[in-house]
Amino acid sequence: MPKVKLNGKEIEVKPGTMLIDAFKQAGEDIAHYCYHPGLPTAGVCRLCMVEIEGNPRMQIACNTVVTEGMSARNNSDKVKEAVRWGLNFHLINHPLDCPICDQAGECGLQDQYMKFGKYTPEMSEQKVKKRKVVSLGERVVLDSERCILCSRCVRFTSEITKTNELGIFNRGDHAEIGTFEDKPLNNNYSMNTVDICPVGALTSKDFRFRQRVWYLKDASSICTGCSTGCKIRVYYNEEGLFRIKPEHNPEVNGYWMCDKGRDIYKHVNPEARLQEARWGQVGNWQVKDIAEALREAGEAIRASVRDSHHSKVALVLTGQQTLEELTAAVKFFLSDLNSRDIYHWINNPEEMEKFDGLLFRGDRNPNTKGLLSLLASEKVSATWAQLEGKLNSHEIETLMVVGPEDPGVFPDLAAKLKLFAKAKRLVWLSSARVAAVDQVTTATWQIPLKSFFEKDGTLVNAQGRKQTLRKIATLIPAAVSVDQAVAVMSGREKAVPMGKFELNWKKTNFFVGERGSL
Amino acid sequence: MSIVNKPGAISTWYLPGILSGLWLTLKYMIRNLFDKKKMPTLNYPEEVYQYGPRFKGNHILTVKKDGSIRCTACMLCATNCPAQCISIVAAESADQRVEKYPIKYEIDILRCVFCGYCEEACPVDAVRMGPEWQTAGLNGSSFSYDIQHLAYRPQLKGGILSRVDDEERHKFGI
Amino acid sequence: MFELSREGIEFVKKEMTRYETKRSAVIPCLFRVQKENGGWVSPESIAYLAQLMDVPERWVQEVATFYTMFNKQPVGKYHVQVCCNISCAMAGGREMTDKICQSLGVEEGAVSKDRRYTVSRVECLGSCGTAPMMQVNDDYYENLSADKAVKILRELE
Amino acid sequence: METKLLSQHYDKPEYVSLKGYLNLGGYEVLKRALKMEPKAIIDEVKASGLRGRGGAGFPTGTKWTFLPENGEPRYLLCNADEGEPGTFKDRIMLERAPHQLIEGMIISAFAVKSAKSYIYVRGEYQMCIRKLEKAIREAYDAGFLGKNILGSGFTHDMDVYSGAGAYICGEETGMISSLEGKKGQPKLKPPFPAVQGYLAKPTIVNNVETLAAVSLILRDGAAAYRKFGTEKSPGTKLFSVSGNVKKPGVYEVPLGYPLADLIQVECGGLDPGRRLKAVIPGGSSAPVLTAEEAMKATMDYECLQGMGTMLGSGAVIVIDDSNCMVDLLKVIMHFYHHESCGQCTPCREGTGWLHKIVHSIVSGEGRLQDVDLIPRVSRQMMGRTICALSDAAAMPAISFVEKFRDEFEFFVREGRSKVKGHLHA
Repeated sequence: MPKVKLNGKEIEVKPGTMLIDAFKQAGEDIAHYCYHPGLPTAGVCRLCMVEIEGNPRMQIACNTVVTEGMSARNNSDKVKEAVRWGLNFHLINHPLDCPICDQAGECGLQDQYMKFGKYTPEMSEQKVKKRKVVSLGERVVLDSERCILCSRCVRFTSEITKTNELGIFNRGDHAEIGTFEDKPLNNNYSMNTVDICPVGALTSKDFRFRQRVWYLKDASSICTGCSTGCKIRVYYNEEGLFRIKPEHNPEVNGYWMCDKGRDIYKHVNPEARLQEARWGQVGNWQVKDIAEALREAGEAIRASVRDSHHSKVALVLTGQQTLEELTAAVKFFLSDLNSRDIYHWINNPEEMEKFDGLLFRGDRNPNTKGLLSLLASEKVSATWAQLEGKLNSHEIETLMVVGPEDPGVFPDLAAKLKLFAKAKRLVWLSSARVAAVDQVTTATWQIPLKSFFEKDGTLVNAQGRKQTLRKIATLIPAAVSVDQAVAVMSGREKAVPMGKFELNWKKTNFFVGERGSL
Repeated sequence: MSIVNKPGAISTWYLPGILSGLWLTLKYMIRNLFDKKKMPTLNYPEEVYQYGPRFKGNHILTVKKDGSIRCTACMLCATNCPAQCISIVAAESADQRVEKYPIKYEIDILRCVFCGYCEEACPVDAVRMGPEWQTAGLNGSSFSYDIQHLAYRPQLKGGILSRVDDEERHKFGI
Repeated sequence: MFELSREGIEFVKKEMTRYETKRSAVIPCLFRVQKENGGWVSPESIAYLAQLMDVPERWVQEVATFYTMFNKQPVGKYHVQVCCNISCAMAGGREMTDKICQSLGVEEGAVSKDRRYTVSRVECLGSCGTAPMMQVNDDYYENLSADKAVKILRELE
Repeated sequence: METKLLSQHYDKPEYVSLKGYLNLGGYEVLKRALKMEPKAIIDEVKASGLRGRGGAGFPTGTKWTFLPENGEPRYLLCNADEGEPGTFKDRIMLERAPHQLIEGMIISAFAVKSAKSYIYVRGEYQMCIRKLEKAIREAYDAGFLGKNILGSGFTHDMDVYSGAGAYICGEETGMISSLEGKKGQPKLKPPFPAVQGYLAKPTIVNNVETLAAVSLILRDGAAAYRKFGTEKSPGTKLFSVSGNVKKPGVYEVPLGYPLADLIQVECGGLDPGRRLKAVIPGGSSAPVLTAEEAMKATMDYECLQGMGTMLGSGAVIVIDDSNCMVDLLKVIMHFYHHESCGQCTPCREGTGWLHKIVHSIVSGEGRLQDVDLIPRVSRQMMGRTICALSDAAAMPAISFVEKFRDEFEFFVREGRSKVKGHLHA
């Protein structure tokens, strides 16, 4: 472990650490744009200048490996001057776009100017004009005038996705990023280029102009878009959820996440949600108090068991809920009802094992591994064919289905609902509002569930890693988690703790300057 | 050094205070009765006081030369507003040179404290505080000013031109 | 739609194995494409070459836009490049360019009406001892004067 | 006095062909060299004190010893991407004596144990490329290249690669990028090319003149080579003289030769009636010398460095009093603005900024503070970037403004050049 002295602070770092990382580790501010720990070094922004003892020339910290006894500083006047001028050079051709730029508030140029810049601009000549509002496919918008040519996005597409869409064309101060002939940047990881863009050159079409970033609060969570389980950061305010960005987790996703995962906030927002408990069937739905609905549903299930000497109930589970919820549901059937009719609904069997080699998996349930191991440990071996047989022969009286959080990844949803409708009564628990459920012809209770945003729990990803989900806020007051629901259904509890709409942070300035590094 | 004059014994009696107050009222009543010209109050609404030209009253959204709204929906005014009375919804403009513009810009004038911070925060001279101050209305909704009212109300005679012009800015290479 | 000639395709195939990496062949192949495309590289020709070489278009486009010898705009039959760098500027290279443009009736950088000439100012061509000079397509003409240059250009077939 | 070592036979047209070259004693050194130990060749080059002739003046023998010891494939690249304004010596060498370079390269490749070499020629030199390709074919046919050269067991292949018009490809890592088929953007150092160069393999990059001089050193021995030049700058060097002299051209003189003599004797002095105003001694990126300084200068690395400028590629640009320095700086700044590869911010933005400032002065819109701004911006560009192009743009800008400040201030104040009758005023 080499010991280094940075700005007089002595710290110990891992061998092979880059000096810039050592500075960050020491808690010292160091300006930079082009350096990104997840990408190969480019060394082109020339901002992370440091003075290394024994070297008369200033060096860039992002291309210097620490050595034992190295002593470096970046708080000398010489370095400060270099950084100030480095920023000056970055800004002379940068447009004064901040009022309409989505990046404003979390912009590298703004943050670092406030930290290291603060000079009087002296450029009085015309700026170089470049192209603005160039659409690059479905998700990304390019403004090459704002670009500072740090080449992060180019390195991302050439080294991480290896799709090579983006390049820097022309040379000198006319250099521009772009794709060949504005071809769309439609790979499944394109939005990472927006994340790593330190300025507003690449912006997200989905998020564009919807909120100013300082109005957004953020919290850490786990992506439920597929079984990889990337660590994410959710951005929200009183108007709902607005975007999702990846957070660094070296064990799972590194610095990245896929574009599909970024859409999961859409089915958390109230407009996509089942807002209250309902009872009825097609054409005749009644809104019910959640506790009452649960009590009724529970009685119906228990009645089906009581009335018959062999089980007339069945439970259908998906890999979309947390381990705790699934366990509660399974325990309810095994111990309370003494039924082993528990089935795993596999939404896309032919794609379950697919993997794109980077992050995205064909199994689009966050907790399939957890569900499988739970069923295996409880020695539940019922197959889907058995359920189909029982339903077709109308053997099942009450069917309880813990449905999907994201109906979009269940292509067989309508077909499966037709099958479920063969039961006499259906208890449908789901966080999503599914139009097909409203068409069900059998007596149905619709119980609103909580989304991943609103509950604590454990998810087991495809690697078998247990990851903890933390509750961030409540959006739907009536929604319950499966374990809360089961507690009432089994008769152990009389009521559920009613949630309160908690997404009531005022849209004030959360001063994102402190939100994090670039 | 400040000198504190402790109240004397006489001022602890309330009667002299009441009498001197009543005397003042009586004095002005008599004066106003006989010399109406010197009366400082106005008979509003028959008479209206003329404020100075720099008076900061009701908001105006300025317009560009082509009559479209100058505001770029940067939300700096809304962010800066201590009363949180401005709400803006931005949208993407079909004109690429404009890029972003507000489809909703509302000021809840009942919450407004007329501090002028919005005007100060605006980077493009899009919101100004004008000379009007009569904000009477019949119901709650008439105190919520929308774009139509803020930019194009009849008093503004077609809109106030913003000092910041995009064409000029492009010419100077900003 | 641009396509290389049969010899051109063969040339590309050969260049792709000539160097240690396929990518090295991008520059020589682009020269070939430029030659066959009438002196400039069009976006279609770049797309075509990228497909032929089985490399990302971005590689070819980056190279084509980075180097000045690849013309991104159509040029005349004779691409006249007059050096206007320091030694040539001192010897009157810039005045010579103006004179040439004037005499040939062509705007700098544009193609003349008869599609014969494109005149452009370029940086040092390594002929400083014999300034002023110009390059017409691949050939150097040195020790010029404005009149001499115009005469040479007029006499080109 | 001109000392023709390298350029001894440049005036003989037959020297271009293999036959003529052999008749004049060509490839004799190669035959001898192949019998030597590679280490001995490196030692000889080291002993000669040969310094890189491309611009940086780094000792060649030392550069060769940077190669790692293991037997990885390694490359020898010849830098014939001569782009520095004012320089045209390499072109003369390639046109008049391609075999001289090829021989030097085979010997150098043998010394550094490289099996493959490339000559990277700038794309505009089409004639040189044709001549080189022909010469290489001849060398292959005569058995000087290919497998088992002259029975020595040494195998070497050589190829020519044409650049496509980018000054930056004259920088060694820029050239390597270009040779890899990418944009010619310089690479981050470390790792240095001798460790990870072309295709991340150890690579040696040398200038045309340097490689040609290697065979010369082996022919006469290091001691004989050291007889020319100065202690620290031994040998002779080709100087490309251009500008306002009677006989511009390439002259080979020993290092340490007085600049005044080079101008007055070799080049026949200035045009009658003209006075010397300034001299750029090492290509457009070298800081300018005033007439007084130029008269005192000798052409070697140390003296010029002592005067705050550099020998560079040996391109002497003579400027007489008919030229306006503001105008010339604009020409130079336009060049660097045009040639910056756009990778590092200080260079990309700085070169453009400098050009714009000088341009606005020349077009009569300058402000007096701009005159100070030029050196201030320039100083912040120096030593801040991956390669030296930023310095190359900054150095002349600083020296022009500092040494000819009156002309700049006059231009700003009066809106015209101080030089009477100057056309671009």
